[in-house]
Amino acid sequence: MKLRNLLILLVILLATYGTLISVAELPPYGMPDNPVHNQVSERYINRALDDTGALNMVTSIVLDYRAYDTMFETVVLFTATLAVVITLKLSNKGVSNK
Amino acid sequence: MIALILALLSGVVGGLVVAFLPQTKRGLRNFIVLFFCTCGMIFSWGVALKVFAGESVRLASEFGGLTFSLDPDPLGMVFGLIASTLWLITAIYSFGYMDGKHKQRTYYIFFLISLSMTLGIAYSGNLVALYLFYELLTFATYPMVIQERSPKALKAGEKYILYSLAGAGAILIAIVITYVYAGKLDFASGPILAGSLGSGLGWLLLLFISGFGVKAAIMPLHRWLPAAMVAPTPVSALLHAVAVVYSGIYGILRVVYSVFGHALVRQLGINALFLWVAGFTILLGVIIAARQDVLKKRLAYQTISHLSYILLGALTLQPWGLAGAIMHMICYPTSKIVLFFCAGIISEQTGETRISRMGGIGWLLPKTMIAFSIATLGMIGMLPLNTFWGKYYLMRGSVAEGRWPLALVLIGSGIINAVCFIPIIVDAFKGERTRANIEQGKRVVFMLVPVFLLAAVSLITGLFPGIVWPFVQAVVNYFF
Amino acid sequence: MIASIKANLPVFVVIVPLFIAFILLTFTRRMRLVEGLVIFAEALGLVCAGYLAYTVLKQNGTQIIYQLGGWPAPWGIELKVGSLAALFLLIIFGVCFPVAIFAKGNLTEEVGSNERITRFYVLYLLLGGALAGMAVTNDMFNIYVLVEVATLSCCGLVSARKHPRAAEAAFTYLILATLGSALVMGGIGFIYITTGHLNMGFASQELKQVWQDNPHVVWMAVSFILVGFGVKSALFPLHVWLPDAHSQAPTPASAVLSGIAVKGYLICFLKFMYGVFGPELMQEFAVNRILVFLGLVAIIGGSLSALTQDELKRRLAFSTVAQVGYIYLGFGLMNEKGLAGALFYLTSHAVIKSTLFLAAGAILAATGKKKISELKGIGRKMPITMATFTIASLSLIGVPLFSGFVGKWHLLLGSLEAGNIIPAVIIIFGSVLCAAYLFPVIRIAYFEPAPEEEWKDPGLSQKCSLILLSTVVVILGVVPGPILELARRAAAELLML
Amino acid sequence: MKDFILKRVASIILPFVFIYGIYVILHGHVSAGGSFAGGIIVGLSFIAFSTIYGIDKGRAKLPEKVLIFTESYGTLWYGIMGMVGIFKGVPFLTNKLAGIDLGVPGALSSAGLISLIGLGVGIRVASTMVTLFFIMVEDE
Amino acid sequence: MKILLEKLIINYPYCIAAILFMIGGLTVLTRSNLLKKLLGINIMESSIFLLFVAGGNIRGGAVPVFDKANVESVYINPLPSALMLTGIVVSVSVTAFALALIIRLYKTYGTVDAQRIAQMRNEVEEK
Repeated sequence: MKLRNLLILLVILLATYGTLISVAELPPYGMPDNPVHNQVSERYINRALDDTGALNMVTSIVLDYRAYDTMFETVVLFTATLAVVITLKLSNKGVSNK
Repeated sequence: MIALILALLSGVVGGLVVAFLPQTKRGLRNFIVLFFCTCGMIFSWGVALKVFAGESVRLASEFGGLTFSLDPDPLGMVFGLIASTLWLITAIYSFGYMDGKHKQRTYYIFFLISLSMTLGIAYSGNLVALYLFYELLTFATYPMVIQERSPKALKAGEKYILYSLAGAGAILIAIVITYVYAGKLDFASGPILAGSLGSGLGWLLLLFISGFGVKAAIMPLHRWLPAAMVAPTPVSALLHAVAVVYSGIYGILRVVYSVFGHALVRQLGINALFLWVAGFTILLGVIIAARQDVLKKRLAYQTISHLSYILLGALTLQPWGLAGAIMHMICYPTSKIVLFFCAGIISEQTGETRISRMGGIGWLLPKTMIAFSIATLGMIGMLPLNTFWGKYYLMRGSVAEGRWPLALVLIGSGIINAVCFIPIIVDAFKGERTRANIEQGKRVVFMLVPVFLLAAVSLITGLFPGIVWPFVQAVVNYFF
Repeated sequence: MIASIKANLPVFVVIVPLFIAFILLTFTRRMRLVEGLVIFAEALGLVCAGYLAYTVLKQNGTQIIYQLGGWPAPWGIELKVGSLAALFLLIIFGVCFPVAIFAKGNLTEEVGSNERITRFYVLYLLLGGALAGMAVTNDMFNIYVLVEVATLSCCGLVSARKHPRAAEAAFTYLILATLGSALVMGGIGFIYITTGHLNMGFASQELKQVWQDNPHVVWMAVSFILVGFGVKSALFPLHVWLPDAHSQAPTPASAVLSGIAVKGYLICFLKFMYGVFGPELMQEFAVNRILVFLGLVAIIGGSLSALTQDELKRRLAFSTVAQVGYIYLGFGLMNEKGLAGALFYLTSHAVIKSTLFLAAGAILAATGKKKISELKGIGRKMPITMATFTIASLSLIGVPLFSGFVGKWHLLLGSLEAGNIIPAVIIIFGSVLCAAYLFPVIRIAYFEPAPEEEWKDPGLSQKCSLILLSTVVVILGVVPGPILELARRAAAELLML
Repeated sequence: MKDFILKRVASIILPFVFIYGIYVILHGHVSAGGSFAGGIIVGLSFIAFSTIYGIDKGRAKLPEKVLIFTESYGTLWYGIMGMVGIFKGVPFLTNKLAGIDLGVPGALSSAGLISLIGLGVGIRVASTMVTLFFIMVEDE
Repeated sequence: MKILLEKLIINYPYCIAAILFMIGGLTVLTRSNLLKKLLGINIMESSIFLLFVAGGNIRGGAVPVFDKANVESVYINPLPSALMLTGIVVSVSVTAFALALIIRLYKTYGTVDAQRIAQMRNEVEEK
């Protein structure tokens, strides 16, 4: 067990080193001219109001531009509820017994 | 065309009919088995006449994006005729041998199905079909290997399956390489790889031959064959002396003459290597055979040795050598199966499997031992028997190839064969004839009829080899 | 009406199972209605998928683009139905439909009360919908969300069995799968921060220009995604969760998990590798060689560890690990034949493995025997079940005229066209090992004396689904035409030929 | 539970918490926050209620039937909102292009479907939280 | 090396995210306590959230809520925030499910230690 943990630690350290190297290569943090701030976010920022009529751009993205994602997000919640119920409600008494 | 399909189907249909027959109806079942084996033989003769008359009987269809074609040529016909004929004879023998044994129905089902598979191998017109039937033959013969259901038999079965599948895998790789190389897989239009030259071709040939060599029991790959001798005698006689091992030999002949073509193989110049492997197998096989005490084991090793005769003939790449190979292919079973059948009769009647305890057995089973001695002469290659001719052409081929040592190897192996089997006969007839003859009963008759039939065949064809010659000539003319 | 349905087919094929899943919970009292609805949903999905595949095959080359919310590609989420998507949709519903038939009226022992069974069905439908979404989507973050839906529903399906071991297996599965999806999300993050796009096409275009500036980031993204999806799709050294999860789940669940859930992650991985990074970058970073190597290791390791198992379901689960190796190998071959072979192999394995698991589950339910050595003579007592099992295993071994052979043939062709003999040898060795671990089952089932217990074939619907699946296996082997054609075109699309 | 102060304070505060949650849900599109945050606040008000007054009272307030109903149909609501676009002949989940009047930016009844979807999602999240809480707390 | 360090200091949020991620991974892989495994998963996911949100940030940027008071203000990129909203919900549901599984395992075995559970299960299967 101990040996296994040591091996995992070694691997994780190597991974950390690699990740740090690659993280250092990312475009500098918080600069306005990063590739992230391209025409995509431009449009989200400038035209969200006309496109969706929502002042809150995040809401306009969550519920309009990328509403499909959000639908699956609610599906994830639904799935989680089902999974929790099916995991914990082992007895045969029906749900709607109240 | 029709005859081809019928010949292929007769085995499978028979198997299905037997499968749906109740266990108890023994006589009816035997009759059905006999009937379908006869059908197989008759139809394959029908196909043979067409093919030797020179018309092509082709049947191709597309499965899974690959073309499977049946297109028998003289070589395949010879193999098909040998197989179907011997199948009938073995069927008669097994009526006697299997009588009173358990699990007869399973035995007969797969006996018939594997007839179809063997004929499929013989008639296959391209490598894919050959591979398909080769694979299926493995699965169809497996249940007969484990007929006993004893742990030993099961182990042998596992060995058999894994060896064969590994060999088939090597063949599959080789087929794919050939396909990538040449873009076609049909035998009909001359050798597939003819004219193409490449450094890898030698390795490709090696791959092919080692793949088929598993079933042909070339020396390093032969281990499954002695193990598979736990099967009942007819199975060992038919499958492990003739049909299954011949499918390997047949594959090698196909590869050498239809995939590469003798010109290309000679150009690659590696046939010498295989020649020496074959010679080595011939000698070593028979030497190991001489050291076996269990009769069937001895016969098995002798089989290994004799199969390499055929390889040797084929790999000399000489017309005479090929003629010898085909001749031996036709003649050798007539003696070998007799030996196996005699061994079966001995073990059935006296329960004796070890040679060292067979002293004086000749007085118990005189007819059997007479047939046994005839077959022994055949194995040695004495003149009045047909195997002499095969050996003669083989020697001629190897001398023509300029490899006279191989001729010496053949003679030597004949001598060791004599050392192997003459003592058995001598022991069998020594001592005083006190004990009574125990060759009575219907079973023994059923078992003796095929034995003498085959012995007679080997004598007649030995005296008049002209009977067999046309087939040989057809094959040789087809390839040269 | 019809026109609008046709126009919206790419999204309908995703949301039809979801909608039915949403309303299913309110019919808990009426079990027959629930089962009918589930089967109806899968059948409808199958029809939609079939029509999509037909359209894709008819208009060869062009792909159906569907812009959700009417927003064009870089801003909104876009669905793309090409040959790959059509093929995978066919696989999903072609497996889900028979499995749903199998599950009909067969879950009471393993799952429990009607309410639990209804929830099981809901999770089942959600899994189907999520996989269909993976097949059609063309957006990286959307793939992440769908992967999460699939993961949660898979774990829910596993833990639906009442046995405590199922909960344990589900927990391990959940933790490792979430670790995997966190890695995938990190990879997406790296790609997004360097390119600023979430749409695959745009991201790959952007990546082609910027990858020289920060190669380490791209390399890290590749490795994150490889490890992440490797964990989820049970790539050999990372497969530790799979045997428990797949052998502990209820029978239909394990069939679906082993059959298509793993394949879904494989398809997502394929999309990331070929759709985002693209063949050039893969060769640049030698990803293809790594994939081939990992595939070889997985084939050998999975088969060898399958040999050591005496529990039927565990042996099948380990064989899944080995077969996943074949698919990774095909992904790494980087030529059309190899990739098409891998995709066809994926298809055939989806059908074969679900057949095997269903048959194993039926045997387990009938006999209560887990071990292979205890199944003596089952072939005579349960002829239909064992016949389908035999067909499926022969196909998995790769006997000609069965579907496995076609896939192996193309994999061999691909690996030899790539000029590499070692994969070919390993493929053959793997199929010999496959025979070594599946053949004893058949031998014991048919050639050993049966005990006196009264074992029976399962009910009618179970028989029907088993026969349906095994016929599909044989048909795929004899006339693979359209499926093979789809696979070829998908390979061509991925390689941008 | 006989904690007098807690009950009184809760009885004063929780209604406002509830109302605040509704407010956050409804104003998701005009100010920071949104349906998820609001939904969780609403759910928390119920969770706090049933921790203070006991599970059974909480159950009495929200019987499982209601929860399952909101679970299923709250999720379905999203889909139905998406189908609006399809019925208008434009893709799934379309808002503006479906010709829905977006209203005055900043007004409560603006942004077309967004507010409706947000409402559904909020209710759904709240019910999910409550369900999870109930399931985990009550033991078999 | 020096350049690397400078870059790391410039990109400190990413750097923190990476380290957090690895800490989480170590926790998941090495701890045998189920709850600690779950905590590790949460740490990993929040590190990813940090990575995304930091990627979308602009120094001195304004919150992406449109206000008419100052139109010229530079808004930060709203997309990562929106994505992380989804991500957070996902991680919440995963956590809930994992907790449910832990509760069930605890009810069955009376412990939340993976190794002890494995031992007890094996003992059960011996019988």
